[in-house]
Amino acid sequence: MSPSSAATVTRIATDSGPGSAPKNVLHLDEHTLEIVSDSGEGAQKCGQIFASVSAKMNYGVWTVEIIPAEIEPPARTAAGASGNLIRFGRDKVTNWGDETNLVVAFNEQVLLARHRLDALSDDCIILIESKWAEDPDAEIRQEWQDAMEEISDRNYRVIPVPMEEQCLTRVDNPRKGKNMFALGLLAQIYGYDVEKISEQIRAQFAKKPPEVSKANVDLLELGVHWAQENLDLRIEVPRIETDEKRVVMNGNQAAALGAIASGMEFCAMYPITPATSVSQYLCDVFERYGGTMHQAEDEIAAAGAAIGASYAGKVALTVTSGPGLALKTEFIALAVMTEIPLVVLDVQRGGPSTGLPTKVEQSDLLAALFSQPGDAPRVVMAPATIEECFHSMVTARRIAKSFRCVVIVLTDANLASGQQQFQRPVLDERWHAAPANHRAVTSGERPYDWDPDTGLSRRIVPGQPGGMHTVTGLNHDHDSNVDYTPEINQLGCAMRSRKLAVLQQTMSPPPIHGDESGELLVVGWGSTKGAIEEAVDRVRAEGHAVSSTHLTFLSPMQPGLGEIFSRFEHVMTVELNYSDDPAAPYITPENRRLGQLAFLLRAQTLVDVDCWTRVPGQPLRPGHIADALRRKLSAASETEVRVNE
Amino acid sequence: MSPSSAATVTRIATDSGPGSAPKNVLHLDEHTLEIVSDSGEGAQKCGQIFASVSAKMNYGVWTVEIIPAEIEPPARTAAGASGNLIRFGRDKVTNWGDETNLVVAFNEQVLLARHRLDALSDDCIILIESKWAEDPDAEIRQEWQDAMEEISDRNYRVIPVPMEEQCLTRVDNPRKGKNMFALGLLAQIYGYDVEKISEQIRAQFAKKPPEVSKANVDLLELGVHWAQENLDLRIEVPRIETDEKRVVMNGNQAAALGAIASGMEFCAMYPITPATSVSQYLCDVFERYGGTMHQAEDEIAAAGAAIGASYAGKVALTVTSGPGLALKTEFIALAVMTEIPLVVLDVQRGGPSTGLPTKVEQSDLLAALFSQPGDAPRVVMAPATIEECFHSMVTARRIAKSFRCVVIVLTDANLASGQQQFQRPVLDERWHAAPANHRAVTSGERPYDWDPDTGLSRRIVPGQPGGMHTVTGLNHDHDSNVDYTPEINQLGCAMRSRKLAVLQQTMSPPPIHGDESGELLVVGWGSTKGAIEEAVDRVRAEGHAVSSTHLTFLSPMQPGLGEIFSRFEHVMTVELNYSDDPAAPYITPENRRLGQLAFLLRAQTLVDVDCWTRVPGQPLRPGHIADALRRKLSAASETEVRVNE
Amino acid sequence: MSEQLRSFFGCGLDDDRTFDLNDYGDSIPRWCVGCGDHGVLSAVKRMMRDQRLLPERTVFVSGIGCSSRFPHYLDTYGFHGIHGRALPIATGVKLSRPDLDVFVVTGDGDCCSIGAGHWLHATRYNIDMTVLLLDNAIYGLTKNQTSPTTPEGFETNTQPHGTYLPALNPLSTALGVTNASFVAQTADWVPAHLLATLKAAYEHVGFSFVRILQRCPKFSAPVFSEQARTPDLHELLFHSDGITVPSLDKIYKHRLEHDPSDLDRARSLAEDTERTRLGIFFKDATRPCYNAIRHLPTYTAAQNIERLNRELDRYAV
Amino acid sequence: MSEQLRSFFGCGLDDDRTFDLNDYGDSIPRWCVGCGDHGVLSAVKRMMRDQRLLPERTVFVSGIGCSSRFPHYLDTYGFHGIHGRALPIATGVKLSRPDLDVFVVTGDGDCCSIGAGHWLHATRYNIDMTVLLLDNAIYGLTKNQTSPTTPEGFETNTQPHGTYLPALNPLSTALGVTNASFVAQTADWVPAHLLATLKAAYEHVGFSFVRILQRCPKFSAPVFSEQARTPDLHELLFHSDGITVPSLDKIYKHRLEHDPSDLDRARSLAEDTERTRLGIFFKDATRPCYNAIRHLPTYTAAQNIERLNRELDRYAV
Ligand SMILES: Cc1ncc(C[n+]2csc(CCOP(=O)(O)OP(=O)(O)O)c2C)c(N)n1
Ligand SMILES: Cc1ncc(C[n+]2csc(CCOP(=O)(O)OP(=O)(O)O)c2C)c(N)n1
Ligand code: SF4
Ligand code: SF4
Ligand SMILES: [Mg+2]
Ligand SMILES: [Mg+2]
Repeated sequence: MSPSSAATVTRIATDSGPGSAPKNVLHLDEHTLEIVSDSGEGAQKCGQIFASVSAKMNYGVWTVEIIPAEIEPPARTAAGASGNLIRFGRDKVTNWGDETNLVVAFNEQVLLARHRLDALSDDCIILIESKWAEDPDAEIRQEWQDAMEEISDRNYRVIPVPMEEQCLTRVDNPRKGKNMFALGLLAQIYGYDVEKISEQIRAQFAKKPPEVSKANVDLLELGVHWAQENLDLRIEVPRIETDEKRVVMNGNQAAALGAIASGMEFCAMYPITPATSVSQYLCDVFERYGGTMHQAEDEIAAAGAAIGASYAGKVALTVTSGPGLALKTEFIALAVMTEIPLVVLDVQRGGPSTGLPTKVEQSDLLAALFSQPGDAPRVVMAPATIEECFHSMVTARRIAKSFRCVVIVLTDANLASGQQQFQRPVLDERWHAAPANHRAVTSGERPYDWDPDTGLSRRIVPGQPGGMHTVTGLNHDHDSNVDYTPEINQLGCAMRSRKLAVLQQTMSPPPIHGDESGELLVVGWGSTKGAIEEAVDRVRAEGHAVSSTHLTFLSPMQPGLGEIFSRFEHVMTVELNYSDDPAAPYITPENRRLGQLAFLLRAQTLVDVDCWTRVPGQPLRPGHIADALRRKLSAASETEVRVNE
Repeated sequence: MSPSSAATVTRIATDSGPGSAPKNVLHLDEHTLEIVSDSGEGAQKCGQIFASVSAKMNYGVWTVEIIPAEIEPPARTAAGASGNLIRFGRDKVTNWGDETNLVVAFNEQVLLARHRLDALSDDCIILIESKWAEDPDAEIRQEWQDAMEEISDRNYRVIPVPMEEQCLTRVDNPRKGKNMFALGLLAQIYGYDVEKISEQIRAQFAKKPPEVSKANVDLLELGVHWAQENLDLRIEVPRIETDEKRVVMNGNQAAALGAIASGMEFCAMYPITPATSVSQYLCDVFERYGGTMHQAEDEIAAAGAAIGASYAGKVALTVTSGPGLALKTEFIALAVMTEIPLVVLDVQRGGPSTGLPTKVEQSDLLAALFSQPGDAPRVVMAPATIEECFHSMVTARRIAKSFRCVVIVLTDANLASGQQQFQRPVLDERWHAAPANHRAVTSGERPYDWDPDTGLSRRIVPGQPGGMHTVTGLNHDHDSNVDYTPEINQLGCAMRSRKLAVLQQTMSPPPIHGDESGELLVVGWGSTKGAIEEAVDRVRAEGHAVSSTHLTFLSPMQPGLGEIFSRFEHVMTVELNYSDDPAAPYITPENRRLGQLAFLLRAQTLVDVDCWTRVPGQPLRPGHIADALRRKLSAASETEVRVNE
Repeated sequence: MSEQLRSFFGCGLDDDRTFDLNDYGDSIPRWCVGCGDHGVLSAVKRMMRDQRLLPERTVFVSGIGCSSRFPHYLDTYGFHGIHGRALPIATGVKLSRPDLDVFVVTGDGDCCSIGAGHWLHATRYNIDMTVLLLDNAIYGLTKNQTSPTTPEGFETNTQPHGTYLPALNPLSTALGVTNASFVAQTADWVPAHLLATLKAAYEHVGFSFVRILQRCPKFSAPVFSEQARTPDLHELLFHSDGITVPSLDKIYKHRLEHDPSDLDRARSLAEDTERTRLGIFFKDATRPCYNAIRHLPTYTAAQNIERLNRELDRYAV
Repeated sequence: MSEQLRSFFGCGLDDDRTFDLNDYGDSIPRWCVGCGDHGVLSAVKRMMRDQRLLPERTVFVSGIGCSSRFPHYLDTYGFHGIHGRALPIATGVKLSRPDLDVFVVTGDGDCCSIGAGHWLHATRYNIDMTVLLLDNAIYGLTKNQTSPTTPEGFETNTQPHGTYLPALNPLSTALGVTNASFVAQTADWVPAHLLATLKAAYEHVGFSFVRILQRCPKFSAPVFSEQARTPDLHELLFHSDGITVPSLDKIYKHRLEHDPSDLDRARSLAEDTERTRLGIFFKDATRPCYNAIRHLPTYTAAQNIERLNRELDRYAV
């Protein structure tokens, strides 16, 4: 062990000497903490409870799940790190920030995982299970030493905590209780109300026998007590009281609840990460609202069943992720062609192919727009926050129904599992479908009574006397009769396309974050909004004329983009998908692969939209984005200088 | 019946009076004729033979199949028109032209089908089975009358021919022989060598007993004889002798032969129109070259089997059309991710969904480029002629193999069934793969030994000692080990993308048809090339500075497009896919749906590329394209005038 | 549709309309002359008339193929879907609208090749619908390619030197699937038997799978031509709980009593294809129906909003 | 691989290398502690060693799932494909490279749900390969959703009030498919039987389908836990032409002689699931193998070009 790391460990030991009472309290506007453990040790539950309580205390909150890629990775390995990151603060928190300020780690290997990802601030406080340092197994002791050595170049403050030893005073199997003990440590450090946390624990375990809650609360209190006795560490984050009614949940819960609120009554799916939790949630509760969840034999059948249900009068939903979306390609075209309303929720993950199944990416945009052979216009929208996950389902259903079209909603693994609080939605009966009314079809009404201007028409559904007809994926006329003539084919294509133009005309230009004009405009879509805006704010604070805008609709595109772009000297997208590094070998401006939105925007506006994109399998950091913006600004000014010379 | 149409019919009757010998011979540089019948009456065979013989006589030839949408549509209906259009001439013929100059129709209903499609020139010569005019069934007689009435506003020259009556002098079932009789009429009209035609008939029926050929040649001669006796009609089209070795075939045959010539050894497919004939041809002959054709249980399995074969050391092919391409979406991403070479031939048809299954469209371009969720770079190319259908398979295999990538080749229903002659390919052993060499893998060689600059690497295939590894659709490192770290994911994406940039750097800008600069540049891709160039030539002849260029590679795009476009005042694409009419309600420049290539080119070049596109389910006509160019030119000059004011 | 549901949805049984054949459609089908599909269409209309099916409450779902054009020739509701996927669509229809009578018309390629996975699962779900497999042992619409049921050695455009494998037996395949509840076979050329089978299939509550041997004079004429001419090549399965068509007894001499509740025997009868057996191979009305299991009450928007507000309370800050 | 092919490709039999278990891979699998997959991996390695399989001539193809991680833990060639599609990939491998020994490892979701259509057809093609269905009656990798083989009533994340339908029986389903040639069942907790079954499956020329009951302590522990502890709940099928594992006779008291050529009995034994039967249900080496039918000579490029030039003559102008 190198002297410096020995020093670190020594310093800590002093810190956590028994009986020392907190000497000083840190006052901060926000803090980012993580709990990481081996998979199965409960760090995620600990983090979720901490986040929920933080939200209920009116802190701004954003959480990110730390998920291992395997089901049960080997214990004590970097690959196995599992847990939760919580950024909370006085103000609204919209993203996971730049780095973590405090970690509770159940072993040194999972800590290393985080360290190696550069996830921790240089002065990060680390509370770590101390037992490994003196493990009977020499190999483990060595691993501990090596880990301390490896992290010794940073100024982390490492505080060993005898978690297991403490837990053993209350329970037989300490692996099961550590997470609550850790929660107790955090409660004490951040000065949370223990009773509030106990309540949350009881709510979480409501379905289990009361002993379970009791045992967990015991361990929580043990943690609080131990921290009071041993930790010279208090962090206080101020909070603002508010009367606003709020809820806190993750994006998959929000989307599921949004689907129910929207009045959808049928959802078919096939399990796939990271979309599963939406469907699992609906599997649990949808029936209570008269809704049917159908787990189909595959994604094709799920799309088919959803289309069948919509055909029969519903507006059905199908939920999936990349590989599943790929399988639905053919059926989506059928829905477009037959003008059967359908909502497709795609929770994006890392691609291509199986890719990074548990990790975040925003790279299904072009597939969502263009994957169907033939011309198949459809609506594509992307919520940017947890709140929007809820409301976009309501909007999606409404558009699908009124426009008899397919609406694809793109969320991602970051929104899916991140928790945030937002204004409690005020539910509205008008979101629901009118109850089925099988009125007779009057003579002259036709299944595709396209309004020649708008392409809109009213559906006729089975059960309506006099409305009998056969829908078909073949080209068809107003009566749904198969038709191969050039005029009718041209007409059908035009009508299906026209609906999008009509929808586009009802939209407003996207709002601008920052000034309405300036040097650089950053454009984003989806879950990156919070990080982009935070980065923009930082760079603005440095005096740069940077603004950003965020697109909710990707098809049709919101109006006014060209006009907005013209007010900025430079436009670039920031996206969580792949683009070629312009400086890489063989890459020229002509052959450079661009971020997916950048590509779309260039075609749409003919503006030379640049992009900065990455595919790290984790959310973008505001700090990294800010760096990219600074580089873009200085490159731009260099070019200008050169031009001026 | 109106007087005028009565007049028409009378005039004809005079024309075809028995015994009258040809009084005058028309000399023309080219002529377009059609044979149309009910489905099953053999007009297609007649047309094919006529086209083959024309090609062998060194005429330039282009054919288009007239295909009914049903298997066996009712007799005597417009929907059932089945046959062949042949445009032939002294010079090279590259498209079906504007209109048909001569029709042989087996009944008046199939003639009406063509008339209603506006397919016939105003002075079209029509040879029509005369028996319907006096059919015992009054309804049929009425239909005949109505038809004559309907066409009477044109100056067609209608010549009733007692086809069935004549055939009955030789055979019992005249429905079976009419087509050869009709061929005889054509032979006489165009002055073809009857022996040459007889030879072709014998070749066609080589697998049948000799009586069949004999009976058919008999009827041919009967037709010739009848025409000599009765028709005052001779058309002579001059031809140029050449020593160039040529072949004549349709695009599906060319692609199949190209696949064999390229050295591909495995093809998996599932039947689908209009791709079936490629696979059927391979089913017939591929085994003779040691090649395996596997008809899989569906398109997914076909893609999977092809990928399996490629993984095992081949470069495999899968053949399909739109709906089948949709089903292969997920597997194509796997091939991209694992860098397994794969050639996908998509014979495009009308979409979306089942669309117009037998008809032509060019609307799978964006799907070919973007259908995979995640970033999945692949090569997309589009042959523009029958000859290119052959050679692009050779190119596709070579690229797929050298770049370890997916190559999608887009042809369409027009190329698939159209016949044209071209220079006989000189086959080359180097196109073939080197025979499998299961050399041992030397230590240090890795399954993804990406050259950091080019992304290229050499495959290791099963059978090679020491090379054992597991390929996976998950993100992976150089050793094909699953890897979830940000760096490796970024690297993998970059390497797969880089290969396209490298390929792009080996390409040349597309050649320009016409001057290198001017007022308007027309850009096209795929089977529309001939029609576009003919249109450009016509408009150029009127004194306009119009040129065209045609893209063979759509991904990566050929270099130099921006530079080329900058030399023209206006750029527009002409495509056989859907775009909104800019003058339609609700359509604005901002929300207008564009032709698929136009959309790509805008993003690529930031030039305001306009488009003129249609989805008639049939090839574009040079005349219609020329009109569109003229409109574009005059709109452009109007705008300029306004600007100048 | 079960009587239970009929009365629940207040339609059908208490609707005293009667219909004649033309009420179910009178357009001229676009199948070839002599195509077996024509006969199936007539029989289906006859069955609907006899059972007094309401055209507006009846949905025919199909895939792609000659056979899948079926819905276009009926004046009921129809869904002409995509190749191989009729069953998933029908699943969605029936699950969300139990008041509708759902029929599926599919081909041997549509059902047994590209649709095989859905076929297996639909059999297992045992949703109350009637499935007509029009098996002409060939791909008709795409013009003469080998299908899974094409006899070994038969020459087609994709296996021009003779079909490679023995034909798949759709009956034994279906009978192998857990929760199969009704498997029958009939032929387009025995109209009385066809009609009786359709009735039995419709009346069975559950997934009624009927393989109909269907002539395609265009491409697979030799497969069934001798068969169709020769009653002696058939064997009619009869049983009090199966179907009996006394009118056929004179012509069809080979008859075999078979209790459709006997699965083992059903399988062995299906396996042995020396004789073409027509009748109900297996029937079990006690097998669980997925649509019945999943049947849900409906709530008003107001009720749902009240419940959802309670759910939101759980997330309240 | 048949001996015929081995000698044709000049590999295998005349290669006198022997291997030990580690030659087939020594990395530590990432399955949960107690997962049945570990045992299957050991048995597979043992079988390979005993049969002296050449690592470079052996390919393991899989789909997606916990079980489908299998190839990663072997030092043979491997193809970790996409969900449900291992069989089509393996089909392409074996058709184009008959010299390779092909194994497929798949899960109950992978094979019986999303892959059901391919499963049916692969069974019918009867291509020479060995298929291991690791059936844990649950979706493992995606964490606890109902699979087709999940027992009725078992609570999962997608059917939290109990799985709706009776479990699909993969044995009777496979046995229903025409041209099935080898269907067996074994369990991860009877290693000797597992090994014997793997050997028999590998030796069978054709599509050898082995359902391996596999414990998933993480999500479906109750499904097999009592079973695995209780030899008396099993019945071993034995036969001179099947497998016999004398070492098990002491512990596994229930034994039944079953001739694997008897398809009818195989089906009825498979159907009755009161006892868990381990052994070969059906085996028929005379069924046509698609890969054998499709086996082709290879030609040199020069030969092909000459032939192709002759073909081009047909199109010459
Ligand atoms: C995804 C897809 N693949 C292939 C096709 C082409 N196709 C249409 S019908 C058909 C098979 C028809 O055979 P079958 O199902 O037996 O019906 P039949 O025409 O014989 O009644 C095929 C392959 C298609 N339309 N869509
Ligand atoms: C197309 C697609 N759909 C869904 C998934 C998600 N998925 C991965 S594995 C799996 C099921 C795993 O269950 P099983 O096949 O039984 O294997 P096990 O994990 O139990 O061994 C699913 C649904 C996927 N990867 N791809
Ligand atoms: S091709 Fe065959 S199945 Fe199709 S309509 Fe004609 S006869 Fe019937
Ligand atoms: S989840 Fe189940 S199947 Fe997967 S590794 Fe764990 S125990 Fe095995
Ligand atoms: Mg068929
Ligand atoms: Mg499983």
